Amino acid sequence: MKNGNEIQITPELVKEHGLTVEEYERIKRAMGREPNYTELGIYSVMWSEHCSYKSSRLHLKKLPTKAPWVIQGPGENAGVIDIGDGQAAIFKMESHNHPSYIEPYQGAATGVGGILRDVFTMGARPVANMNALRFGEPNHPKTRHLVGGVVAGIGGYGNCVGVPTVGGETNFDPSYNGNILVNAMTVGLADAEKIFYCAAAGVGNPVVYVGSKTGRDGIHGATMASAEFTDDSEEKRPTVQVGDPFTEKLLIEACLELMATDAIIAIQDMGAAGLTSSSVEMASKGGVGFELNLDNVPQREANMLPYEMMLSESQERMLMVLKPGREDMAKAIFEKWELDFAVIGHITDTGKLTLKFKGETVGDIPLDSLTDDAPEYDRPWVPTPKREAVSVKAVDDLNKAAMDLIGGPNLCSRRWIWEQYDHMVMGDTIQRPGGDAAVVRVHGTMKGLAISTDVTPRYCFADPVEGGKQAVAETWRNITAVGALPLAITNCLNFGNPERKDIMGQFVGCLEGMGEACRALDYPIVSGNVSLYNETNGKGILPTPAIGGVGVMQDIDRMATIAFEGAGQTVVLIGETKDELGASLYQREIVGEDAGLPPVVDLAVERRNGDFVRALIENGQVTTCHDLSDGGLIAALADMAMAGGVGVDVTVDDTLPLHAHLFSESQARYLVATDADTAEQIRKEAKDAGIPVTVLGETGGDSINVNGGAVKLDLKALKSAHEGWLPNYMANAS
Amino acid sequence: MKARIHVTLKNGVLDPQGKAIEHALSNMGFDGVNEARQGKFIELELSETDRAKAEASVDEMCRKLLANTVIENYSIELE
Amino acid sequence: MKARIHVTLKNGVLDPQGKAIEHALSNMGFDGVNEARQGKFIELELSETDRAKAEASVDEMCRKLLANTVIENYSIELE
Amino acid sequence: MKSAVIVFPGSNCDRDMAVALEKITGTKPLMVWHQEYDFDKVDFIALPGGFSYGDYLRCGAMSARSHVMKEVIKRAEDGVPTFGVCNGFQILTETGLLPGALMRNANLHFVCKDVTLTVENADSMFTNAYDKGQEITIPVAHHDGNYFADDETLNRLEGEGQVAFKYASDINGAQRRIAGVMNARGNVLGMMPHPERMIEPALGGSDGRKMFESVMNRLG
Ligand SMILES: Nc1ncnc2c1ncn2[C@@H]1O[C@H](COP(=O)(O)OP(=O)(O)O)[C@@H](O)[C@H]1O
Ligand SMILES: [Mg+2]
Repeated sequence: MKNGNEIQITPELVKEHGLTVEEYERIKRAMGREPNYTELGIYSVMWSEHCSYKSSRLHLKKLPTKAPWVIQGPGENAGVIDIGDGQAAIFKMESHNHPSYIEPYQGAATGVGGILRDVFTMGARPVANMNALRFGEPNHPKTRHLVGGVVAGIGGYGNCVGVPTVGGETNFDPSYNGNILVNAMTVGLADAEKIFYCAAAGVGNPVVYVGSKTGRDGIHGATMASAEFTDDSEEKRPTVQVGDPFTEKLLIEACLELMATDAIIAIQDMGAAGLTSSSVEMASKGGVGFELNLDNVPQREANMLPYEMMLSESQERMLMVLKPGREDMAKAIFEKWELDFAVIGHITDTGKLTLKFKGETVGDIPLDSLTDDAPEYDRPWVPTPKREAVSVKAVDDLNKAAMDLIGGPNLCSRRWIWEQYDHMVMGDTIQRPGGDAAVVRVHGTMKGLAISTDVTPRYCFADPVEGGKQAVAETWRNITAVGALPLAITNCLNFGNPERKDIMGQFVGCLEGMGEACRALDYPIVSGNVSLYNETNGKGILPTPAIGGVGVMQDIDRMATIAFEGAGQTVVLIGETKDELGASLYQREIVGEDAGLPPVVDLAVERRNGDFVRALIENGQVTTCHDLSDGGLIAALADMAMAGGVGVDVTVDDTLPLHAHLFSESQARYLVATDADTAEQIRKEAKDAGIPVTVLGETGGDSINVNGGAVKLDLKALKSAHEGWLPNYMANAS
Repeated sequence: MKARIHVTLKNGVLDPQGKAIEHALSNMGFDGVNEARQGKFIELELSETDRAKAEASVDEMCRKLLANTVIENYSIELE
Repeated sequence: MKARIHVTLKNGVLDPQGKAIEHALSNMGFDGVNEARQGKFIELELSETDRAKAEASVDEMCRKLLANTVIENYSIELE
Repeated sequence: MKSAVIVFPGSNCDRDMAVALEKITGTKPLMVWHQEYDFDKVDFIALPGGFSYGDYLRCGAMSARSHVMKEVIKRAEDGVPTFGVCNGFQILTETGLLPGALMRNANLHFVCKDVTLTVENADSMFTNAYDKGQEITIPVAHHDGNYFADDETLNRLEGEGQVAFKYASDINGAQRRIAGVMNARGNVLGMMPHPERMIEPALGGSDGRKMFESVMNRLG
C-alpha cells in the first residue's frame, strides 16, 4: 500500500467510521467531491461526538460562563480565572471512562496525562490533580480489579509527574457495572499576563511537533479491523495507549522553559484525535490554513500511513506555531530535555488542511467544513417524569443503620485510595485529602486555592434539574466550608445514549439546574467535557454531571478543617433540617428503596448560609467546619469526631422524627464547632440574619451520643469500620 | 516442576522502560543498541508433576493474573 | 544481532513481587505454587555482528546498568 | 551554609528541597543539572526525591550513572556532607555510596502518609539536633522503599551506629524497619522519608527541620 488512499470508500467503511448516510452526504457537499481514505478518517474523528459535541453543543451554549474574574471561558484547552496579584488559576476536568474499563491502569493513567497537558498547554504549571471515580457495585466480579487498576494508574502517573493528587470522590452503584467513570481534573497556576492560546497566526510560520514519537496507539478500532488490513493484521491492530509520565514531566518542564521566552505564537496538546484535532483547531481558530508534511512526523513504528499518523492518539505530544527564526533556540530546549522536536509544516493562507506524504498530496480539506459545518443535533428529549413525594420509614435499629452507612462502601474512608497518591509533593498542600475541599497554597504566598469535585447521581436520576443544581451547590459548599470563596467550575458531563429521549431529557434537565445554580451563586463554568454513550446493553449509567469547583482564600492561616479540636467545643448547626429522605443514602442503603423527591436546593438560602459560614472562618471565629451531605447529620458528626479523635454529645428536638434528624440530606447546612462564648455569639448573629441555627451540644467522651443514648456510636468501633471497609474489600483482590 | 514465563509487550505498544534503557545506554557511551524492550520473567515452582496439567494451569494463571493480555503476550516453558 | 538478558534476584534476596504473586495465585484458588520469583527480561537489538564483541559489550552493559549485582544475577543469550 | 541540589530528568522534589534549604539555611542553593561534570564548591549536597528516569529499570539506576554523580561520588568520598531523600536514597545505594538496595514495597502499593520515626543515632552529622530514641513525624511517599541488605551488613550497620532512623511500625517491609542509613564515615545519609516536607506547621509539622539544623550545627 502506498498511502492508504487506494482503499475504496464503501458504505460499510463509512458506517464503520461512525458516520451516518446523511453525514457522509454532508461531507461530500462540503468537499465538492468524494473524500479519500485519509480524509474520511479525519472527518470521522472531527465529527465524532467527542470532538464535535454534536449532541450537546446546543445545550452547553446556555450555561453561564462569564464573570469579571473569568479570563477565558469554555472553548480553549482549559478555563482561566483571575485570582488576584497578577496570577491566574487554569483548570479543567476530563473523562477517560471507556479506556479505563478496558485497561484500568493505562486508561486512568493516560486520563491524568491528558488533562495535565490541557492545563500546561495554556502556560500553567500544574499544581493539583483531582479524580472523580464511579465504580459498579462492590460485589460485581469486575469492580475490585477496576478499583485497584484505576487507583494504581492515577497514582502511577500523577506521582511520577510530581503533581499532588489532593482529592476527589468515589462512588459505587450498580449502574456503573459496565461503564465505570474516571474523571480527572487538573488545576494550574500561571501569570495572568502570560496565558497561551491555540489560535495559529502568520502565514509561513513553522508548525512544530514536540514530545514523544507517533505510534499506532488508540486508532479507531472499528476502522482498523477492516478487511484491507488482513495481510499484516496483528501488527496493525489498534493498541491501547500506554502512558509515559516520565516523558510528560520532561514535556512540562521543556514547554514551560520555552514559554518563558517569546518564541511561541500558539500551542495545543495532541489529545483525542491527536494530530488531526490539534492542527484543525489551531488553524481554524486562527482563520488560517496548515500544510503538514507527514514524512517529518517523528514515528515510532515503520510504514505508518497518513491515516494512521493523523488519527493516532499516542500520548505526550504537543503542536506549536513558533515565530520564524526561533526554531533553533526551541530545538535546543527540547533536546536538553531529550524530547523529539520536528518542524512538520507551515501556515498557509488557503484555509485548508493540506497533507503531504512522499511527495504527494494525500489530503486537502477546507478547514471550516471540519468545524463550522460539523453536524449539530437538536436531539429529541422528554423531561424526566416528576416523582411522587414519599415518606421514608424509620428502621428499628438506628444505631446499626448509622454504623452500616458510615462503615460501608458509600461513606467509608477513602484513605486506601489517597495514600497511594502523592498528595504532598510540591510542598504546598495545606489541606490534605479527607476534608471538605483540598487546599493548595499559591506558591510563595499566603493565599490558598480550594478545590472540590462533587455530584450526587442519585439526585440527578430522581430529578435532573434539582440534581444539577445540587452538584454545583455542593462544590460551592465544600469550598466554603474550608473558608474559601468559590469562584468558578469545570465539569465532566457523563450520561448514557443521547439518542434516547429520556437520557437526553436527563442531560437537558441537569444542565438547566447547573446553569441556574451557577447564576445564583456567581459561579460560572469556565471549561468542561462531555462523555455520552456510557451505556451497556441499553442500560445507561445514572446521570453524572461531575462538577469541579475552585475557590480562593486570602490567608491560609484562616482556614477550617473538619476535625473537632478536643473536648469542650460547642457544636452548632447552621441551616435547617427538613424531612428530606427521598433519594437519600439512608433510603437506598438501609431501607432498600429509591423513590421520592431529592432534597430541594434553595439557592438563595444556599448562598446566604454559605456566606455567613465563610465569614465566621475568615474572621477567625471558627476553625472547625463541615458541610452536611450524603448520610446527613450523623455522618457529618462522625467525620468530625473521627478526624478529631474525640466524641460528641448532641440533642435534637422532636419537630422531626429522630431518623429524619439523623439521615435527612437537606441542603445548605454546615456544622461548626468552637468555644462556648463564640458559639453563643454565632447563634445570635445567625438569628439576627434570619438564618436557622441550632446549638446541638458539646464535644467530649468516646462516643457519638444523640439524645442521651437514643443513638450511641462507639468512636473506636466506628472508626475501625469506617477505616476498615475499603482496605478489607481490596485485600481480597486478586 | 518449574515453569518459566516470559511476559512481553505486544508489538506496537509503547515501551517507556525500553526507551529509557536505550537512552541511558547511549548516554553511557554504548553505541549500536538500536532497540531495547523490557518484559517480565516469572519463575514458578509447581507441585504438579503432570506436564499437560501443569501447562494448562500455568496458562490460566497467565491469562488471569500474570499477563495483562490487552497489552502483553506471554510464553511458557516447563522444565 | 539480538541479545536476550534475564535479570533475576539472587538467592536470599527477598522478592516482594514474587511473594505477591504467590499470594494472589493462592487467593485465586491456584494451589500447588510453592514459590514464585519475578525478574526482568530485556531484549536488545544490536548493530554488532561479531558474537564475541557483542557478548563482551552486553556483559559490560549488564554490570554497569542493567543489573544491580548487589542483589541481582544476570544471564545473556545471543541469537 | 551553601548547598547544591542535583536535578535529574524526572526529579520532582528538587524545588521542595531548594525551598526547604533556603528557608532553613537562609541561602539559596545551587541547582545542578545532571549533565554537569563539575560545579561550584558547596558545603552540602542534596539528592532530591522524585522519579528520575521514570524509575524505569530500577529506581535511581540510570541517575547513578550520570556525569554529575561521578563528581558527587568524588566529593562525598572527600567528606562533603551528602544527603539523599527517597529517589536520592535510591541513587546513593545504586552508586554504592550507601550499602543495600531499595526494593518494591512489600504490599506493592505506593504509600504517601505521615509516619513515626525513631532516631537511632543522635550523634551524627545529620541527627545531632535530635535526641536518641526521639519519635518524630515525617511523611513518606514512595513505591520502592523496602530496604534490603544481607544480615551481615545489617548487623554492621546497627553495630556501628549507621542506622539513622527506623520506622516505629512496619511501613514497607524494610529489613529491621530501617528508614535511613549512613555510610561508615558518617558524611552520607540516605532516607526514604521526606524531612523537607515537614518544615512548617502549615504543612503539618516541623520535625524535619532538625535534620538540616544538625548539619548546620556540625558545619558551624
Ligand atoms: N478518588 C479519590 N481521590 C482522592 N481523594 C478522594 C477520592 N475520593 C474521595 N476522596 C476524599 O475523601 C474525602 C471525602 O469525600 P466525599 O465523601 O466525596 O466528601 P464530600 O462529601 O465532602 O464531598 C474528601 O476529602 C475527598 O477529597
Ligand atoms: Mg463536604
